[in-house]
Amino acid sequence: MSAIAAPVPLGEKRIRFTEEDRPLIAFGLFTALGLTVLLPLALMFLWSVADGWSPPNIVPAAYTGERWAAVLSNSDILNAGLTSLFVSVVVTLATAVIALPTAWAMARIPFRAKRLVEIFILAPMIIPGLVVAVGIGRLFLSLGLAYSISGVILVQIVGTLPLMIRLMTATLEGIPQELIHAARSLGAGTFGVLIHIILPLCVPGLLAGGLLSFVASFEEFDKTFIVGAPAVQTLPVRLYMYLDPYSMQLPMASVVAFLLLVPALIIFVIAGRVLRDDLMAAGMGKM
Amino acid sequence: MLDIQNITKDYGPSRALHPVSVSVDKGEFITILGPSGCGKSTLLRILMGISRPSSGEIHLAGKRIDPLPPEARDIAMVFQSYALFPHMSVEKNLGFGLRMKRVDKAEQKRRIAHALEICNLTALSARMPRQLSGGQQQRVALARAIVMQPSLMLFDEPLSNLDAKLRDSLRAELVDLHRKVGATSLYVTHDQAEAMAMSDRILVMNGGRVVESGSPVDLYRRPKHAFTAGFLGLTNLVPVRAHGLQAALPWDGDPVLLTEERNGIARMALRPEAIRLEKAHHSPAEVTSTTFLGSNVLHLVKVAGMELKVTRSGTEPILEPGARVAIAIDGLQHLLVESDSVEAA
Amino acid sequence: MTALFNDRRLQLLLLLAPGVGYLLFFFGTPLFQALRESLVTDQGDFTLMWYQRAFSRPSMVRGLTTSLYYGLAPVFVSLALSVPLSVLIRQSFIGRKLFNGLYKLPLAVPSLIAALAVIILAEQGGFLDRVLAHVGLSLPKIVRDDAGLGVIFTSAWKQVPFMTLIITSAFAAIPEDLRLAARAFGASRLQTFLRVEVPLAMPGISAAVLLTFIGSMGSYAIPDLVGPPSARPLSVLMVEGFKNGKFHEVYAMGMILSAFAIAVLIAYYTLTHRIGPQAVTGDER
Amino acid sequence: MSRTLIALLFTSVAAPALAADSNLKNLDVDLSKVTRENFYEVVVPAAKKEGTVTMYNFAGSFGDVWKELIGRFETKYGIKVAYNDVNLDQANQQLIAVHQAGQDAPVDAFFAGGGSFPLLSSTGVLGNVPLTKILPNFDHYDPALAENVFGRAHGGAFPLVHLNQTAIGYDSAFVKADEVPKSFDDLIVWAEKHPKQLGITLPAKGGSGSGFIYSLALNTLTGECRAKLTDTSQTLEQAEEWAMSTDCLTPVWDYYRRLMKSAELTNGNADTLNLINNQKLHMGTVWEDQVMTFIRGKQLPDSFRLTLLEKGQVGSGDAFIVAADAKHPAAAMLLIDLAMSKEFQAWKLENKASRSPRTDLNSSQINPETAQYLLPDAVYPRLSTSVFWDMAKALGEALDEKVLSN
Repeated sequence: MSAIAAPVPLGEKRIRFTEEDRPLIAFGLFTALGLTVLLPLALMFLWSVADGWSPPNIVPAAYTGERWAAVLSNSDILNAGLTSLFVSVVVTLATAVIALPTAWAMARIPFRAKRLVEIFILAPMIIPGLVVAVGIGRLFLSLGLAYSISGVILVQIVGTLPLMIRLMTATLEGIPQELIHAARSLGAGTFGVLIHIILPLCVPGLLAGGLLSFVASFEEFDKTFIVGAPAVQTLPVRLYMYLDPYSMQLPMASVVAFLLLVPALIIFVIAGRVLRDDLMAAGMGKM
Repeated sequence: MLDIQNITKDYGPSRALHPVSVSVDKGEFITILGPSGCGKSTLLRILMGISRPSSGEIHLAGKRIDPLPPEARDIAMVFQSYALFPHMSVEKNLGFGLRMKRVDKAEQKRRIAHALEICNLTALSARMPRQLSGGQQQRVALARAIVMQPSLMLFDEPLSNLDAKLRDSLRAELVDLHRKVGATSLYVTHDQAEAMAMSDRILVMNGGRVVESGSPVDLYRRPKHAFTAGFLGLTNLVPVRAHGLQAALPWDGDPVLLTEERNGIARMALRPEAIRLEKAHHSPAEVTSTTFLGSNVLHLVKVAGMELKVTRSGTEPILEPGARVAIAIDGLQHLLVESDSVEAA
Repeated sequence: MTALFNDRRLQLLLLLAPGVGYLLFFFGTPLFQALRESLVTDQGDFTLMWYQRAFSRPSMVRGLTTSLYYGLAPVFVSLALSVPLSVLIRQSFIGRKLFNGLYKLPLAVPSLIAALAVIILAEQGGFLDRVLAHVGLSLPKIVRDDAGLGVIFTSAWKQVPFMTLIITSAFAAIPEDLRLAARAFGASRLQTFLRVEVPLAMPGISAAVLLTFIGSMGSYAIPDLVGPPSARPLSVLMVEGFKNGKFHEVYAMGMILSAFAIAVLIAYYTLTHRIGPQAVTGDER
Repeated sequence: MSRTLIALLFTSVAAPALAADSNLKNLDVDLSKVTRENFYEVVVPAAKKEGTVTMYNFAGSFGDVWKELIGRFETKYGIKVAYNDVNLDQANQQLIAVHQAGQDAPVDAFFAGGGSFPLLSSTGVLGNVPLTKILPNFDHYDPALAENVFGRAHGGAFPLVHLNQTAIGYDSAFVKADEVPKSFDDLIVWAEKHPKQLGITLPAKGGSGSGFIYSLALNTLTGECRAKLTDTSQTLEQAEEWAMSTDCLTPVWDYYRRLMKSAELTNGNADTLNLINNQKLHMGTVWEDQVMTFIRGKQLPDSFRLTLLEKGQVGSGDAFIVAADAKHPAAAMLLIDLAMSKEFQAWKLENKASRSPRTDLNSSQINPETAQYLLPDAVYPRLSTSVFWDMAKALGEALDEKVLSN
């Protein structure tokens, strides 16, 4: 698997055909990126510090730090942030723990109904999460999980589990059987093989799956809103309250959006370092 | 037919290819031989049109082709990895280039059928590449090139992914096919045996330069450079002092007869099979190791501070290590040219 | 006990239990519940009324078509952007590495923020509109517009990096030699792309298409925030219905939405199998 | 002396009925014994024992109002308040679901939309407490609201603590004084003269829109049709059925069809205001109190003004209620009591221009700087009419089917 991680060897082809295009391509791509990604983020920041911003002003006429001060001194939003973090961490860990044995079975043990099981595991990626969220209400009520953090965690795992199982299955499939035989011949027991061989080799997959699960959970709105709100307030739920067409408040929404973005972007930067594109693509791209 | 004139290739400040000039006649089978990194792949890419030379010109069939993109060149290629299109059947693979060149449908059919037949693939025409063995895939890759009837066929180490036995039989097939098809061919390899067995002419490359070129026999028997000598089979590089048609060896013994008159200090590439050993109890030369190889035996002989490689027929008595031997040199030998102290007499 | 544990079937069941069991319980049960509830009246008698209503009420019928539209249109837009983008980022250019890191940014940006960004940037009287007003132009309505452009752009904004990532790696998995071979056999760059690279990258591309289609078809927040006030997709109608306690109707809509998704999946499988399993080798490693 | 006797007599007579009615399952206090006079004596200790109270607020623009109240409450009683912004419909459904499952409610004191009464009371999630009768601070409460809300009897359990009014808002920088519409007919004429500059909130997405459609229907319908429109004894389902099938509403649909050719349908109350702020619209359907919030937040220009159309637009209010399954009902009552205190209501009036149901407070106490953004005395309260929210909701849904989806 790692062999593909290396980019296609940079042949002279590129040099040959793109010599003159290069600055143009770079300029075009970075301009597009700036306009579509960085500009909106910058505008969002301006909104969060704007003290009124009406046409025809292209930049706000006056600025204020009041909203940031208000939000940062407001325990509700900070609590929502903590809830979000807590939920995401638990979801990520639980997803990994639940996914591993199943992924092992899917990767390593041949059995007859495998195709069927595989499709079933994929199903939550296919069925819109909203359907699950509205359907789970009665079950949760009877279990006493409705409108609780546990309920939100449980329903979010439905969304993160399929991807994690897929990623781990792909990773485990990539461990050569010889390695396990070799370890056994060198005296490692089942547990030793697990600890010394399998888990270390799973790390890239676990990291990829973990990061994706974390981001997915951290930004999850639809299901959390239906299952948990208003008792459980995560940052996306808070953000929705400020974006809600009933009572939209762009400045406050922008502040909360930034609070929501910061951890997501930190994760993203980490992900950029430890994640390999192919692994992400393998988990998400192959159906 | 193919005329490569002073092609160079620079990557930034480093030069991957020093001026290379080659000219290939129609129907000739020429091999570019060299170790990896010698520049042969660069040359190949330039010929294909994937890479553009930093200077120089290439003419093919009277037309300058170096500024043209690959698809506009009348060249077909056989890849080391076969590079068969996995989503096309054998027949479709063969037809790909013809479709691209908008060859008439009936003509396409005829040519494909012909190529399938001469490559012995007719029965496999509907198969997908992954349903074929390595040897079969290689034959498809070959047929795909043949079907184009190109002015020039390029081969990029096409046999190196096959096991030894298959390689030998395919090598023979290839030679046979070349005879049948008669296409001008440029074959790139690092395998000297392959080069010698197949080529009309071999171009030896090293360090981005063409070291020398010539027929397999000439290059083997009369290499002008130590590199050529060393790359084409086993050899002993022996320092000698030339004087007219004779050269004195660094150990006691009869001088060697030379092919042409030379004077001065030089090196000589002495093939292991050109050295004869006789048991001689008081000789200073001593056999230090003996390796039985079946058809012949390889001895290492220590003499005058050197270790000579010597092969003897497997039918001769085997000399045990420690045996004292006398050394004699067969036939006319020839001196390498690179030594600057050598001058023509 | 040990013997029991060594029984391979039991072992398999034990291993599968956490993942599959979890999904059976927390995914299967609610789905089944929703299906059952969509087929009964308030009194618990069997009825197809809710489905009938979904297919006969103008707003619902419009919801159906709008859902499909919001599923498909962003996919086409994203595809049209992602394929050229993944071709471009294979080239080398100044700052390629930086770009490679940055273009994935939207992957980490929640769709709520994407919606906020689109509102701020492109709504009526928003930033772009104001900038254009300075040069005497006006921005056409693209947020909460009747054609749902705002929804399409927002969904596409979220999808392009994801799609590009998958398509890029699908392309990267194609051996360089195949590209060269196509060129050597007379195919132009475009022909090589269309006849060799695209078919070989197809499994990756179609998986990306499928996932993004389902994602944007089922999304609630984006159409709710940047979609037009009327012509609401099923997802929005579902949440509205849910908030108003019309559960049977909501479940019926949910089932219809799921049926769509499953139909698309089946279509995908049939299609890829018709193209032939060999096509899948494109992303085999 | 005789008055207390009568009061005692009254309470003793009413007590059994109240006790039977009370559905506050977690309340330790015997409600039947609680009067305005002994309220603090009885309830404060119980509330302190509960120690905390959870409140929901459905109105996004009211956050800072409740912050103020919570500050005062926590200082005064030392009882912690857990505050949540919620989506009204969703919170209602949550209460119903939890109630049906027999569990405790996640909320104690709920600031809920005035239109929620029929739903909350019929599903049993509304705490059946005669708040207006026993909370001391309700002693100057508007008698018209004390027992009834929008034509329904609530027995004091559903007290509005804030009054609001749907209106037509416009940017006076663009709409000249003589152009300001005075009736629904004027409005459509203005819209046609200024295409795409009038914003009508989609009824399903905001009360200013459903208030508008109900006001329009009130203005258009006569006779039996009008009687049906205002018959508050109908359930939501009955209202929906009628709105879907009746011919009475044809003129309303016609009005909308004509209006939609020149007006913009907006995505919510806030969307309308936002587009006016962006100078894309110059007039729209709004809530008076939300306008105030937006002006304070500099999300609307200072030139923004309000008016009401002949023959009236609906006024409403929002209630502060105790959930039947509340875990901290005593503290919830205490919080609601404080919300109706004269000091807080006066603060709310002055700072948020939020009108009060207290009879001893009126708009003249609003400072003139603020008053210019409120409805002028010429139209308010003269043109404020009562609303039947379930019917308004039904009209909105029917509008979707009859006009918007075609």
